[in-house]
Amino acid sequence: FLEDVKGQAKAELQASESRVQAQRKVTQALQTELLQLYSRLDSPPGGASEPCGPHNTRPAG
Amino acid sequence: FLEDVKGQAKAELQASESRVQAQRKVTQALQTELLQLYSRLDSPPGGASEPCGPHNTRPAG
Amino acid sequence: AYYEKVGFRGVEEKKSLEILLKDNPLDVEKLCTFSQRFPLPSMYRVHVWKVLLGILPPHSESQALVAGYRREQYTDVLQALQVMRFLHAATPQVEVYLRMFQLEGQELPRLSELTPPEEEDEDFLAIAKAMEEIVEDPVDCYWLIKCFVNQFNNKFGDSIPHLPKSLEHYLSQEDGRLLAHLKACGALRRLPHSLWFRRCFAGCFPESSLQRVWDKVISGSCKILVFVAVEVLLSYKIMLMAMNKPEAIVQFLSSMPQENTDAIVTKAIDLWHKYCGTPMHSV
Repeated sequence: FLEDVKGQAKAELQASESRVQAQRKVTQALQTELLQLYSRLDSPPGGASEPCGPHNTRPAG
Repeated sequence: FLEDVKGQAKAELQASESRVQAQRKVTQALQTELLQLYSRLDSPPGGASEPCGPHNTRPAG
Repeated sequence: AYYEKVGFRGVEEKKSLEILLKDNPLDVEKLCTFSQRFPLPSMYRVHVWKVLLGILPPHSESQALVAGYRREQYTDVLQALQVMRFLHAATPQVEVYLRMFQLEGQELPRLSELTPPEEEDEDFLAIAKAMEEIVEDPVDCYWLIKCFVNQFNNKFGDSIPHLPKSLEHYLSQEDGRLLAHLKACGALRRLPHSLWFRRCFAGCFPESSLQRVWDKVISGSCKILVFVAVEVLLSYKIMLMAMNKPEAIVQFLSSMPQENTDAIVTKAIDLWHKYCGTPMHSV
């Protein structure tokens, strides 16, 4: 019976772990997208110059 | 003794679930920021006046 | 002889705490009682605080696993804030903790509306700053700040507004003349209640004294804050009696001298035990 309880606890913990992993994939995808958007926003629409200055020199992360 | 094992499992599960909750909050925050950025990208660049956008109004620290 | 006695007592206390810490699972209630009665030896303080605040579980076999979870959670939140450009290399560490706390509490402003920390954040920042002085590891530090603040608000949020009244009550027991003076010159209502009761004296006392007060707060008493405030007033009675302008009194109390805060805390703990009794749970 004790083994039963332990087994159940282990299964629950594993389920929780896989929720964490799933969520992490979501946040990673969102972060990638955010980084891409920032790089689009940081490069000025017209030319190569960087009118907006130092905010886009910073690596995110 | 059984209660003890259950208590231990519960503590582990709670700590694991706390990660899931934190990840969810991260997802929400990322989505909010992404939406903001998309709305900035959608508004035409030559437009309203703020070429450098709101991101550089913020002091770094 | 006094110091010998205290030193001896200290050794005995340390031993009995070590026995408690060998329990598996830890008896959190006994650890609470110990912290209520005795000062925690500094080498065990962070560990005991983490157990009392639920950051570490009582079972030793689970502690490494849970500590790993805590670290992961910290990293996840921190990293997201960096990617979102809420944090920069120059962001002060306490502000990092504030943004992490806000994100986890769903109170993070939008980046475009982000302003430097505001007055309502000052209590958090003061507590964070003090915790940073006490705890070296940033992961431990963040978790301790977060759980300290959350526990304090959840457990004592309803009591905090009553503490000024309680202060008045105990001051009347201890020194009616001083109380009458503070009342007469209009300073009583303007005492730095927020500094004392919302920040738990963070920024007011040096960390060495502060952590002895926080031992009591973390193990379950917010009333200790009242007795510390009483002892602050009693300690500076002569000076306070000579001041008649409430502004001067508030000013003085808000930036108190840092010299004898240890003695103030010791007396405050004695006074607290005198009025509220010593917790008798055997340890």
